[in-house]
Amino acid sequence: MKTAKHMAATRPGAVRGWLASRDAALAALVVAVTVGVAVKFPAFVAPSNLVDVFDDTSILFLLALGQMLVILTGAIDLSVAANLALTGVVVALLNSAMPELGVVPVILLSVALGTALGLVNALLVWKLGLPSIVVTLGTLAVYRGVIFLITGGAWINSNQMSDAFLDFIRAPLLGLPVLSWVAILGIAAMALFLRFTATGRNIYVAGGNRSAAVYAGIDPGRMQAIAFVVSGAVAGLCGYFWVSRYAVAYVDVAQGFELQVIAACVIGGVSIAGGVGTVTGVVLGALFLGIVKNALPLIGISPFWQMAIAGLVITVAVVLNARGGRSAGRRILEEKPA
Amino acid sequence: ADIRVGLVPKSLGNGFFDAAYKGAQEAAKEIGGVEVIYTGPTTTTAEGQIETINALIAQKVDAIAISANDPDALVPALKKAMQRGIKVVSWDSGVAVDGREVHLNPSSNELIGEMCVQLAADVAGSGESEVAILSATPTSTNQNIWIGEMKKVLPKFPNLKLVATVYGDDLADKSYRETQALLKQYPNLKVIIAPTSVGIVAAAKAVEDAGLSGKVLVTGLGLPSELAGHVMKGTVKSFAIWNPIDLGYAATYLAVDLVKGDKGGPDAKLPIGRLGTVSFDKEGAGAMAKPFVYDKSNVEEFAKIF
Amino acid sequence: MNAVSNGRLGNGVKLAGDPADGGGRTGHSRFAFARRWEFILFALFVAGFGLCSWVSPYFLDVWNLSDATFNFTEKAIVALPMALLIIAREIDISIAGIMALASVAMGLAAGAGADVWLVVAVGLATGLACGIVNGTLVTVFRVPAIVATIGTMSLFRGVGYAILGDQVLKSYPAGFDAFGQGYFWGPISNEFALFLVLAALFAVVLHGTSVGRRIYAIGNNPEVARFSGVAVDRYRFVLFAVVGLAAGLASVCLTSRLGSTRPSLAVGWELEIITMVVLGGVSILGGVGTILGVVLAAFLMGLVTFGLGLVNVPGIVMQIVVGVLLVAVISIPVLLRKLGLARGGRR
Amino acid sequence: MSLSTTAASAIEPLRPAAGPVPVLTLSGIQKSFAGVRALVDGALELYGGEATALIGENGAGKSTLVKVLTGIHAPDHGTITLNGKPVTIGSADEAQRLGITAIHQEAVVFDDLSVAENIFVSHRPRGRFGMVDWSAMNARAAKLLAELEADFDPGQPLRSLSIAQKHLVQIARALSFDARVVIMDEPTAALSHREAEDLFRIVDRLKAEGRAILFISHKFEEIMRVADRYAVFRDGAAVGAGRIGESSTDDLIRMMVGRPVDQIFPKIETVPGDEALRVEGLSHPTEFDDVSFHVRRGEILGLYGLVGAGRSEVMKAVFGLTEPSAGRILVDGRPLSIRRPDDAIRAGIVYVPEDRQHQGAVLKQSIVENIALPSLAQLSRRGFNNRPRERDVAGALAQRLQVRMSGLDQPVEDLSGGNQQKVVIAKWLATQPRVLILDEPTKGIDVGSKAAVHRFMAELVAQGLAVVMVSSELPEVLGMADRVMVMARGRVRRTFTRAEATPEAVVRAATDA
Ligand SMILES: Nc1ncnc2c1ncn2[C@@H]1O[C@H](COP(=O)(O)OP(=O)(O)OP(=O)(O)O)[C@@H](O)[C@H]1O
Ligand SMILES: Nc1ncnc2c1ncn2[C@@H]1O[C@H](COP(=O)(O)OP(=O)(O)OP(=O)(O)O)[C@@H](O)[C@H]1O
Ligand SMILES: [Mg+2]
Ligand SMILES: [Mg+2]
Repeated sequence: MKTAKHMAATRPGAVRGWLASRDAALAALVVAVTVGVAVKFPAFVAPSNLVDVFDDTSILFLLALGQMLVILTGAIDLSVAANLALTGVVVALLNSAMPELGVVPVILLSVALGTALGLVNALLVWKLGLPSIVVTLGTLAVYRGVIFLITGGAWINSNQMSDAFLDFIRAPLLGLPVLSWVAILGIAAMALFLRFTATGRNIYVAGGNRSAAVYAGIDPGRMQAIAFVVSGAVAGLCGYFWVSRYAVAYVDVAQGFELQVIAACVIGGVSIAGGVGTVTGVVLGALFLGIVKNALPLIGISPFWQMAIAGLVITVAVVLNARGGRSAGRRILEEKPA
Repeated sequence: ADIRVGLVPKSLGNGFFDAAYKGAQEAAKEIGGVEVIYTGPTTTTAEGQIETINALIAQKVDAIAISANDPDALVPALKKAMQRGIKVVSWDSGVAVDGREVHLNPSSNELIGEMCVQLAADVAGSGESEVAILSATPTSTNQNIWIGEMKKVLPKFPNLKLVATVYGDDLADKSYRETQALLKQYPNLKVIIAPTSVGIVAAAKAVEDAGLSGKVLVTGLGLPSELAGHVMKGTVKSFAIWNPIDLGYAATYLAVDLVKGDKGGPDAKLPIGRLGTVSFDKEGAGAMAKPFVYDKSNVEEFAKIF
Repeated sequence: MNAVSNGRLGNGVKLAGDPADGGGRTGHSRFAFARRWEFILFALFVAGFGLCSWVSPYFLDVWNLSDATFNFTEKAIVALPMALLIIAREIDISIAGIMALASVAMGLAAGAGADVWLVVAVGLATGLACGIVNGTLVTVFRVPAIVATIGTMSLFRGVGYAILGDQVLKSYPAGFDAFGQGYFWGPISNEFALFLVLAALFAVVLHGTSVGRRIYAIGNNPEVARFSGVAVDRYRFVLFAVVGLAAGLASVCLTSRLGSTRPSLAVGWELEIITMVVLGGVSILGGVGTILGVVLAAFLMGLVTFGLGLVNVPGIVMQIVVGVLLVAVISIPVLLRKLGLARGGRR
Repeated sequence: MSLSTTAASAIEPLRPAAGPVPVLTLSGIQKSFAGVRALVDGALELYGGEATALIGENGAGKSTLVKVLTGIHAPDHGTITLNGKPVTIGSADEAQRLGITAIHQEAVVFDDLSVAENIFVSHRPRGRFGMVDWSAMNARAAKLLAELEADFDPGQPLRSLSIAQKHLVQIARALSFDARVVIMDEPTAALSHREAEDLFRIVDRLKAEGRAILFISHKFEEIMRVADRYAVFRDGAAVGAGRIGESSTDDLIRMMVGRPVDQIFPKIETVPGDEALRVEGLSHPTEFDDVSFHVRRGEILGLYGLVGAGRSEVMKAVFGLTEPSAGRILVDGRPLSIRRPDDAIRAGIVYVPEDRQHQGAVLKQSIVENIALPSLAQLSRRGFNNRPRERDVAGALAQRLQVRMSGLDQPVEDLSGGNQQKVVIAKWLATQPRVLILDEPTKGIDVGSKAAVHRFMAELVAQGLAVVMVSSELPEVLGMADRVMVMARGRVRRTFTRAEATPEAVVRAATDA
């Protein structure tokens, strides 16, 4: 891209700057963990396995990118996993009732329903100015409850799902499953959106300094609403992906997954206060979690230790991240001659 | 007036327990003057069941029949129920002796353990075969007992080599991922035994997704409705399960027996309607029947029921 | 209006205590709002109580109501210090993990033959230690609280799993059951009495002392508080430690009530406890909230759980009710303001 | 346009019959906030090619008027006419489209965005497919910054700039619009003398381009330098307007305050007592090096320097907010270890910070809560709140400092900038300090209040308080200080006695490299 090249040209320090950034530190960490696992279990770095890990992390990538938007605007969306579950159950029900419908209506419905659920959050946060953490804590409970109401708690199993419904995301395309391609597209789209569109930039503006955004003619509430709607749409789409991937839909689908999504964002350096965060960081954060999650069973860590190790690794990662994030700031004194 | 029986599943919405509820209703109708209150938590936690138990105590039900999420944690709450004159039966997944009068095992643990290994041996063939177990949560009582029984029986089948026991926590995604890891870690794996209805489905799915259908065989305990597809694809050749309808039927029958004045406790013998009688051991536990094997020949028929 | 302009046109100085300015009255809009919030909660509670007694013949029974308190007391015990922590603009979502780990520690101590008080001490100490870990991450390593405690949430519970595996610990000494199963006076259980005492204590600290004042200042603007000589990091650290300690205490009660320990204890409680605090009118943005509100919210949630349980509505439906309540209760004041006087235009 | 007050019409000069037509006219503007009447009868005319100075005491409603003009607040009543057509300004966006732009009194910046994006935040250059054109943005930003003689890069994150530099960015933002009306609300409050001069030259250029300027300031030298007209507000109403040349400063002040005000610095000659504070060899790895000074009871030490000289950093180290790498601090001759602000407060040293919004006052809390905060330990009864006593203390100080408020329970947020500053000073006086460090104490304060603050300072000093006054305002330093210490680039350049401290010498010490 011309602009990007131009920028790099005008700022010779850009590469060095990136190397010193937290994204680079995180990338190094991801590589280190991968290498560490590979030493114990070399097959982990076999291309086919890496493809598996990526594919397994795809849903986390997508959700984390949606969540990132919300966090960038200074809000938080705790309802993503509940939205995902509700949408997933609804499309699974649709599929079991009308298996001949095919994948396209399913995808459209999942995005539409997810968007609608996101819109509920958006309106409450925007129009009533309620704190997002409270709103989404509320809708999280409500959405899960609604699943119970429509299913009576019953499960929808793979034998009730059509082959088309199940096979779509698994279909290989140039060596990668469709699901992985969707994640890659999502990452690229989000990167372009945040860097090159006015709305994308205004998301940073709204979260960076709320009152200043108002002074600049940007409605921070509206930006939050947009973020919630996008996050909802992504969650809805992932609802389909999730039930298709695991071939089952029930009330507790993705229970507690919202915290992993947020963890991916914060490990990726998205500031919980808003206004700071990069797509690269989030992708690395999600990848980091995906690798840890996939590697622990592989290297034969006792199942009882897995949670403790995952917790420790997350904690260490966020501590390192917090240290890396401390900016040097300005200095008044000139460098002293040695 | 009516005898009110609280039937408490591990969690609501599980097809297995819904089938048990059907059986309970059947028993209620058969006996007459019995009302079944089917209620429970939506997640498989002991705390959730304690809230349910408290609500049932408050309603002064006559009996509680419960499939426990935790054999010990429920004891104080159920003891309180018994102090207030409520008869307590545990079924399927038991409660420690102090917390109930009788416990109804769907089958005996020995029989289940043996059955699982037998199923594995049947599909493994004659050569040396690697076997792995995919369980539910590491704290699940019946899972652990069955795994123990399996390990006791295994030496009788020298060609089966148990290489790993992993835990899918009865979560579809975790079970799926654990199975994936098993497949990678043990390229020669032949059989996966999943004595859990969530785990067996997830394992079958993972095996199919890895393109190993027919090469790696999945067996264990599961529901016909959930497994019919996998049986047809050949990922699962056969599996076993007792009839949950009968289980709910028998548990309700027992609860009513106790309310009507029959004594539970060691060495008792109680009638369970069309299923005959159960005899209880020193610990007050009794077995209903032995597990039933399902395969290509009968699975579709049962899939319509549960 | 005249009074105000006259007051200003005079030498431009507004005197404190001038009768026209309402200086003698205690409240300004923020407190009036908070009062209204508690009023809403109280009204909901009374309405719910009335409804339940009308719908279920089993409701108005002292022992049933006493049993019902067990559904929320342990959560409410943690909610009290959590309210202080959230008012100070921090949060701890590792509390349920702390409870699990504390319970495991108590189980091990009991297994090694510790007596009742030693077991309790181990539980409290474990909770405190976990709180200190969180406090250190936040104040020394400067990790934002929500981020730090997402990590420690898995860490604490994970350590519990690592230690205990598929074991269960249940050899608690005789007398240990008093904490979660004993009664203090009549139908008032020990843990409920403990909660009431703690609620009074926290109310006095938050609303009656300099400590409380500084907590509010930190929550409203930590930077200004630091510049004003408030040892902000020390307060934060102590609050995390107190929350950990309270989680340890709640774990003592819960473990005693269950009579056994598994690492899966109290799964998902963090969101319920935070819901309780927020429903109680504590602003998640810090600086606003009262203990009375939190106590009322605890009662209200306990009432909803118990009332729905009585008519055998599953817990998840009660989730819907609580979720709707949560959003409704915070939107009502906003909606009222929007419908009523359109105050101040857009800001 | 008619002005409501008779006093105003008496002062308003006759306008030539065929005078210029105003670009923007405001009349009868009213605005209340929850009962506080910020604007009662706001009226104003702005002319193309001319700068109009808006003057008034703190809380007179100047910034509120700016917010009405820029679409931040909707007026309750009144009309706005732009180029003869009545308009409503519904949002900040709309104001920009109408060609009205403002440098607001508060910092309106985004620390995590680049300088260039801060400048073009609401009108980023777009390239193909409506995509943000970063290279055009950086290039245009670089050009604007060059005009302001700013020595930083458009790509730099704003976080790395000093407060003064951030203010320059806001100025650049206002200039980046092709605006017909440019509003500057106390634009020089954070600028050094030299930077202010640059700004004035820019104002001259804007005037030459035919734009209308509204210039708000409490500094009369500046007003005389840049403005062609004036408009005076008192208590939310316009009380006078006219051409600058036709009224004297004293006239303007009388209109503003309703009475004459002494602008002389009320220096009371005192005999300095014992040494209260001594700082020896204080150093910091990046901010300052080998700073030594002392101040005695009954003495004011003025600390002058250009913005960014490191004065605040030294004071923050003395107050325990940052950790110095070397040096020691002695109070009453005894060395003291100050690790946190409460150590300093206990030793009787207090610090009134320069950034009242982020460091000075808890904006959402009431006046009394703010004033009591640092002295809770003394005001409480064994840790239990003693509200009546807090009210007594806060009320007395608020009265002493002439805080304009509707009551002690008013949130500080609702006060005007100057009155917020007075609350911050009051809260520190409540601790009954022995050494008072004031960092830019009268920044953004009107003449009347400034005199009140200065008089109060002088009285305190006469009672034996030791004061260190950091200020970038030369007249204030020269008028009030007994000795003047000058810092530049993190080092002490020179210390002058009152007699030696001529404006030329002091400025030379502050600027020489
Ligand atoms: N958002 C608000 N809410 C309530 N009152 C407000 C608000 N903004 C301003 N006020 C009140 O309106 C009056 C005018 O304030 P404004 O900021 O316009 O004064 P100003 O003339 O700019 O003063 P200064 O010179 O100190 O900046 C003050 O009494 C202030 O307390
Ligand atoms: N980019 C910035 N963002 C926020 N605060 C800043 C920034 N730069 C400086 N500050 C703080 O604002 C205050 C004023 O900064 P300034 O640039 O005026 O330097 P200073 O060290 O205060 O020097 P002086 O007091 O001599 O002007 C200081 O307390 C400083 O810590
Ligand atoms: Mg102003
Ligand atoms: Mg300064």
